[in-house]
Amino acid sequence: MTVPVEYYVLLSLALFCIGLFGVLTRRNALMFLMSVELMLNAATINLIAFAFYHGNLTGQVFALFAMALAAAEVAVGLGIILVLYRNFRDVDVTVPSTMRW
Amino acid sequence: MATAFEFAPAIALFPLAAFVIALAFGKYMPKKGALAGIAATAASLVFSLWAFVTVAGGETYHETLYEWAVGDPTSEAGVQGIEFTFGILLDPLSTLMLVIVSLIALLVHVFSLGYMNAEGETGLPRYYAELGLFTFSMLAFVFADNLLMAFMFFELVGLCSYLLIGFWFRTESAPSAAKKAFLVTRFGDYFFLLGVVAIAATFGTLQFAGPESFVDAAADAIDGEETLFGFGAETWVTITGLLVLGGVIGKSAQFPLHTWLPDAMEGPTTVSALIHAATMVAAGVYLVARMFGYYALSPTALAIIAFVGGFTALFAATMGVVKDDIKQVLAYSTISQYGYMMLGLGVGGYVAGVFHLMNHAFFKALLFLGAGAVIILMHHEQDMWKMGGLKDKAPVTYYTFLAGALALAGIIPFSGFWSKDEILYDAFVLGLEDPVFGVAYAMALLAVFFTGLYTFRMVILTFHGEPRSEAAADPHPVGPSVTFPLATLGVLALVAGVANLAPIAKLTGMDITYLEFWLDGEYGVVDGLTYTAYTETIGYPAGEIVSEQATLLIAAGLGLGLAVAGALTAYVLYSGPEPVRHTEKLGSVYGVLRNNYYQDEYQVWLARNLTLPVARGADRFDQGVIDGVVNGVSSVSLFGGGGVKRLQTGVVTNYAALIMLGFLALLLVFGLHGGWFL
Amino acid sequence: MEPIALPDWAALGPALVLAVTALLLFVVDAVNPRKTNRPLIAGTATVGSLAALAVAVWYLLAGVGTPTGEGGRGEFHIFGDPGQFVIDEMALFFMVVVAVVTAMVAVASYDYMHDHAYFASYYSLVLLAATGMATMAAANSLVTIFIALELASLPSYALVAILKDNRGSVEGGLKYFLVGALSSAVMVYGISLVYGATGHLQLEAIAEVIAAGDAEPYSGLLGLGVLMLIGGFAFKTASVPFHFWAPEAYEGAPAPVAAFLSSASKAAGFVIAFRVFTTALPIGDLAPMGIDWATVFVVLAIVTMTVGNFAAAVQENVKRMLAYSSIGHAGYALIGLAGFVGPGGSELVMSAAMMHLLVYGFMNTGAFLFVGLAEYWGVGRTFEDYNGLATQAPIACSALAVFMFSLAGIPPFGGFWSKYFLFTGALSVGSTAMIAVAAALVVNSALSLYYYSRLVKAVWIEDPVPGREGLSQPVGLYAAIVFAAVMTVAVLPGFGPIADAATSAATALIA
Amino acid sequence: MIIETLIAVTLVGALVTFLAPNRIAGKLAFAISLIPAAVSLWMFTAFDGSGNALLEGTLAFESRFEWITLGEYTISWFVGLDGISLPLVVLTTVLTSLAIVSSWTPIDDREAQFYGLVLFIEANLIGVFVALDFFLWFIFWEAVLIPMYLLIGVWGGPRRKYAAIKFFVYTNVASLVMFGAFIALVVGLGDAVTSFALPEITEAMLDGGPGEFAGIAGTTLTSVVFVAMFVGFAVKVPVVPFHTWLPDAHVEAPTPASVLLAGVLLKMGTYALLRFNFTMFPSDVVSTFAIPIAAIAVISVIYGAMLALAQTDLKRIVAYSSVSSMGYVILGLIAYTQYGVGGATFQMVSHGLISGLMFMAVGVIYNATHTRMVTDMSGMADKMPVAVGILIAGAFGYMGLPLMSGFAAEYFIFFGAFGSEMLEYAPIFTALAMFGIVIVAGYLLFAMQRTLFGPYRLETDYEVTRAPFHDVAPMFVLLGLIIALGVAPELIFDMIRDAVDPILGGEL
Repeated sequence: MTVPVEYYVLLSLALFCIGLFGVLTRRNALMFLMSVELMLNAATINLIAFAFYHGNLTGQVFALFAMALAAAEVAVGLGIILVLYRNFRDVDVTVPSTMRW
Repeated sequence: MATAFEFAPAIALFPLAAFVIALAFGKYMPKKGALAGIAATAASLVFSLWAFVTVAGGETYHETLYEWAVGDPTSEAGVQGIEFTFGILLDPLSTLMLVIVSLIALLVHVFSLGYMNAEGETGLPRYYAELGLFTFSMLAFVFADNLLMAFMFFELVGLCSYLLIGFWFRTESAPSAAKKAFLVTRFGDYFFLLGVVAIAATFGTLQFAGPESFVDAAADAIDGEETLFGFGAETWVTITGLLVLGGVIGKSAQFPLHTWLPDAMEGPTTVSALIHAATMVAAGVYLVARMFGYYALSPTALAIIAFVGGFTALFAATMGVVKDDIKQVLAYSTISQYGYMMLGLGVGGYVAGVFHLMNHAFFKALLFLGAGAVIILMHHEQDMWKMGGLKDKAPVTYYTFLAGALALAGIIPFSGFWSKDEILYDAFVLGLEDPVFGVAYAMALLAVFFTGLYTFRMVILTFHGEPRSEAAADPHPVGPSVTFPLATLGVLALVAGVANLAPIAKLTGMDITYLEFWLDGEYGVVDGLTYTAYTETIGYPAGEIVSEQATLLIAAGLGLGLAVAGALTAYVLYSGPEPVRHTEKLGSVYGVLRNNYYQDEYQVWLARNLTLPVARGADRFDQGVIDGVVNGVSSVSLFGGGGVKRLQTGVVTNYAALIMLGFLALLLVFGLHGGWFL
Repeated sequence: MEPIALPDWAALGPALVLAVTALLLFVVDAVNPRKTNRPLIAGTATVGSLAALAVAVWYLLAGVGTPTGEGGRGEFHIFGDPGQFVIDEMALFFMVVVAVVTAMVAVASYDYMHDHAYFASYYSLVLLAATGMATMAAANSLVTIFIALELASLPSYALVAILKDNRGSVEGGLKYFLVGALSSAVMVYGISLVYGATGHLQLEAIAEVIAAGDAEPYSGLLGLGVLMLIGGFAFKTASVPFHFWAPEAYEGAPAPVAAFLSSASKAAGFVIAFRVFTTALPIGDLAPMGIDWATVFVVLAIVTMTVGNFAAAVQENVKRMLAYSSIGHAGYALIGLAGFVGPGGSELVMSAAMMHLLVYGFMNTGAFLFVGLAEYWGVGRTFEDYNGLATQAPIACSALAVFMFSLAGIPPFGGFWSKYFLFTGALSVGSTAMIAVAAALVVNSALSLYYYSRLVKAVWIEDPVPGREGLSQPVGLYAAIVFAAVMTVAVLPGFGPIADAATSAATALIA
Repeated sequence: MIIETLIAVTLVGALVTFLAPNRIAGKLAFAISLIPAAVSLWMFTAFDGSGNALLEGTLAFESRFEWITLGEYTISWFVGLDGISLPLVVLTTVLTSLAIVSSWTPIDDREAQFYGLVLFIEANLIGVFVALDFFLWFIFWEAVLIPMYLLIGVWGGPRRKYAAIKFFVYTNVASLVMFGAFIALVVGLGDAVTSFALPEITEAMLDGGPGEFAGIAGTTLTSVVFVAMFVGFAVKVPVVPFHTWLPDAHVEAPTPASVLLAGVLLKMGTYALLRFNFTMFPSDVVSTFAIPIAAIAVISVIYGAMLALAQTDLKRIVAYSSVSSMGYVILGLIAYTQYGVGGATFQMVSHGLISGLMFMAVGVIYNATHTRMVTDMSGMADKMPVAVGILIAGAFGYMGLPLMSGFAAEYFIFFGAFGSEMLEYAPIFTALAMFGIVIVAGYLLFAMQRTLFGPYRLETDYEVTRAPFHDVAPMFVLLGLIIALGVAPELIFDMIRDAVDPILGGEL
């Protein structure tokens, strides 16, 4: 049985929106990061589904790359969150707002 | 053999050289530059006389010497190809005037030795330099062969009078008077320049004489019934003529631009002599005579000239009656006398006008230098009520002054009588035909009485009676440099009338109207610039009573009688050791006269209470509105910037939200527009 | 003389040189981790970036990218033909920009980062980011583009936050990172949608599918994808609405890093935008489908320059002012893409944008480096703190005046050409929309004059702050600043080659 | 290559002076500035051009080579002189030399930078007048802003910062507007032009004009561009209502900057108007706007003079009178006659000399008294007779005294305007504008009376002494030039006319 590609797209779109919702509402830096990862994964779902749909592997390869890059991004992100905590004693992303306007 | 005409430019250039020398080296020279000036004006006089004699020998000179600005006729149609040049026109009128001007200038220079040098003035090099420049400008103005050159030197004359009137710049009043002189005449010159521009733009030439002259061009235009600048040719000639007349009215101190002249007495008296007799003020009337052919084309313009002249003559004479300062009296007399000249020219009496111009130059220079001598005598006191009894202590001064006064008042046989009589006669015969001129004549005639009155009031208060101050009792002596010019001019004031004894000629039939012959081209002549030619152009009718001789006698009798009446009135009122002022008899009229009919007041009001507030208002408008808009734009921009930067709240969650909002906005706009959601 | 025949992959030389240098720096640091040989490290980085520059220039001169028909060597494709990477004139042009900026930053950082504990790491990160940017210039597929972009971004996040004890640095890094992560998520999603609509990630292949009309049924999908791609580029170039990170990241970051990001990173963002939109998404095919991305760029250009300049005009902090001005300049450069709104002249306006990015590489880097110098001196951060610096440091302040006037587009400095060419190009397109852009340029340019000259006023006109100590002259910073200034001036007379290169790059790309 | 040498020498001189020790900078700058002055005077004598530079005239000292290729267009280094530009170049070089001397006294801080900037501005001013390629010209045009901004900003008076930024931004906005309009025009001309060389663009303009641009018809485009460029230049000139930057700039600027600002910078605007609006556009386009432009001219003259009348700061008076004088130039240009346009060009030179002289004289008095307020001073003639004498001469020059250049210029303009065929109601406009000569006399005489004459009563805690020789010497030179041009306007009017004639011919 083949699931039509539209469903995958809807799924990914939903995932993307969930991630986005998290980005907009979560104040914890880690949660923010995880929400972004959700959005990335939404894209990955798309890529794989479309690769399947188009019958070429480019999308799947790119999905692998995307995952790897997401991991790297998390690594850098965690580092930054670490120094954030060191400086602000908090991981709330709304706290560092000394620079504005 | 060199002719006089080849040296014509030198007539003007000598004083210019004197100007440069006095300015640069005057400090180091004996007499502080006076000698340079005297030498230069003497040389000018010699060359002027030479030119005069040459003209008398039947030659004239009209040559373009220098191209000031040349239009390119090949590329420009019509008048834009005009050339503006400097040239010299030596005809009977200009050579006569050259002689007068250089003579008076020479005498003023000589007199200055006694008046300025002897008094230990500072700034003498400046004084002599400015005198030199003044003489230069006037001489160049006189022999100018075109209107633009005339205008240019006319303006320079104005500059020099500004400088000389303001010679004592450390006082408050002299600079103010100088400013007023320049400003008021400048106002007139504005019209003059407009007239020059208009004439040049209309006819493509500014020459006074010759076939290329604007006078001929205007005559052709009138004959051809052309339309110029939307007007009929004659109307346009009238308009342009009147524009030029604006300059004349300013310079010759005619109503309503006469207000500067009395104030100009703030300058040294020698300067006043020069200004009144031969340069600044004379320039205006001379200009009318110079381009008389043009005015002759426009009866309207002539009528206006005559009327302004007649009115000014009376108007100024009445004011002269109540003045206490000897120079003030003379100043108003100048205004009045130039009114006569204007009247004379306005009624077509070209010879009469020029004749009076000449005579006036002599006797007014005499009177001013005499007044200068009096001021020396009086240790620089100018109030006539503090004088008196100088007759015996300074006989030369007294008799020469008296000669001048008699000439001014127009008492036979002094020169003033002959010329004034001729003017009045010309006005009279015309007035019989035309009521406008009749009114002008009536005013001028009435002025004769006042002239006699103020002249002899001045003489009596100054020289007769008892000394009314210590200075008058013990006058400062005067030297030969003072008396020599006085004597020279005194003789001239007496005999200059011989030049044109028109009444006698008419009564006896003798050919002794030399000046008329002179100006009518009996000797040297430039085509079209003759009395006869002018008279033909004007074509005024001449009325008469019974016969020409009778008319002549009536006119002369009226004039002389009124002058004598005026003189006698003065004698009655003011003679005696302790004269009284008689001011209360005039009642409120005294106030009006004393305040010069409030002419100054309204002009000052125009400047101070009208122009200045308008200027301040404009300034406020400029600062507030125009600049306000400029500054407002910058303030609004910065305010906008202040708003924009508030978007940057510093909270990263807000950023995410704003990014998404912006993205959604783009998506909605372009998605809907591009139909992606269908 | 025929140069030695190189393998095809060598066409990516500049990027490879940068990558090798980055690795070399790791090695140098690893040899003796206890002791940091600062001159060696900084020297290696500088030499490496200069070598990359030399290679790029050499390739350009040797005719790489110039069509073979015109005596050049043509474009080089790597990993297929058309490949995942393409080395054409535009790629080399932007590699030059990246390499030059990297070199200046490397020199300047020697002084600025002098006391920093992770000196070698810093340089490695800079060169890694530079590698990413250089790769971006050559990337010819959405995959490589995304990878290169992340390769440039990830070190950048770290670089911004590298002053670990500095709250500003960390805060800037955090914001940069979070917005960046969000943006890359959006971009990847966009890529996935484009892939879904066309079935390809390689740019030429995408273009073929679109040209064949096979993407017609998915126009909504494609449109959303394109818009999301725009989002990704907008982040990299600091364009509205993805610009929010920029003021804080630039303000908080060490000044050389800010210089690096605002010049090189921005240029790299533009190069992928140029390539993607001209190669993969030709406006001629997309506009009929309702995907009128040129108009999007018209709007973005106007809004970006306006937001950047208006906000910059009211800043008190110099670095922040420069940050906003950087946003404003992104708006200017966006005109290069807005020019595709037609009817003609898009080559001209795009080449003008490229020129602007090159000149901007000098003048903006120089300006940020001057801020770095001021931070090195410790004179403070606001305009008032800069008052009267010219009396103590005339040379550096002269250079600053050059940068400011050049940024404002006043001759005789290089910024003049590019800004007015952008203006010229915008008008030469000949559409009403571009007249609006030009009008916005006028307004913004005037405003920018105000705040740029304000900085000149502070250093040159105002009286010096009393009690300021004598100012040292750090060699590295000075060298970089003076070099930037000299280049800013020198490109005015020598603009011919730059204009030629940019023009032919743009022409080749659009053709 | 002589023009290149001229500019290069000045630029290098600027750099050298900038780096020289402060102590010798003034003398050094003067020595350097003599080179361009001498070269330009030599060019004046060796001038062999004819016709108008934009209208197929023969250029003197022409030099042209390609510089940058921008799409279909080439940008060249293209310089040359014709009868309009040469007098302005000479004016620039001479005035700069004199301005440098006149700054020896007042400038006592950061001299090297000051004189370096002055020389830098000179190089760019020369460039503005010699450039015949639009971009090249525009570079010089804009580059003038920087040194002037700094001259006002660093060495100016109390409100110098406000004045400097206002000058900078205001005139730059105008340039941007003008630039945009011009580019639109060039684009509209389409294939007819392939370079930014002004002669080529002019030819294309007169040979059919632009086609459609961005949906705007060619004729409309021409009109819009004409107006936009006029406005752009009007700010620089400046004419009312775009003049408000000028008084501020003048009042705050140090004397030499004022000299250059009034003497040369304002002429850039009128020069550009002449070159662009009145040469490049066919006469029927110009005539469409004749009445509004003439009205602006008259308003500038009268309104500017009225503003001057309300001022009490000597510099402000001269500044506003510059607005007034520039109104005459506009009037002369719109007259579109030989004397009108030629007179306008003559007025550029003449006003450059006279306003330069006036600012120097005011500066000398300010150096001695440290005040410029009319209300504060009295009887200055007593203390500084020579300087005051020259000030008086300059003031009369300003009033248009015959035998000084101002009269020649104004007379040419009035004559040219009165008989203008292009301008309806020309006599009325002329008469209105001419009234300016009365008002100018009014405010200058008032100011002179108050400040120079009367008893001396300025209270200072030091002795006010005569100005040193090097303060008055430049003024003498200027006065000499003013009188020379007044007595013999043909010195330059000849070549001006030669260059102006082709404009009025209309056809090539």
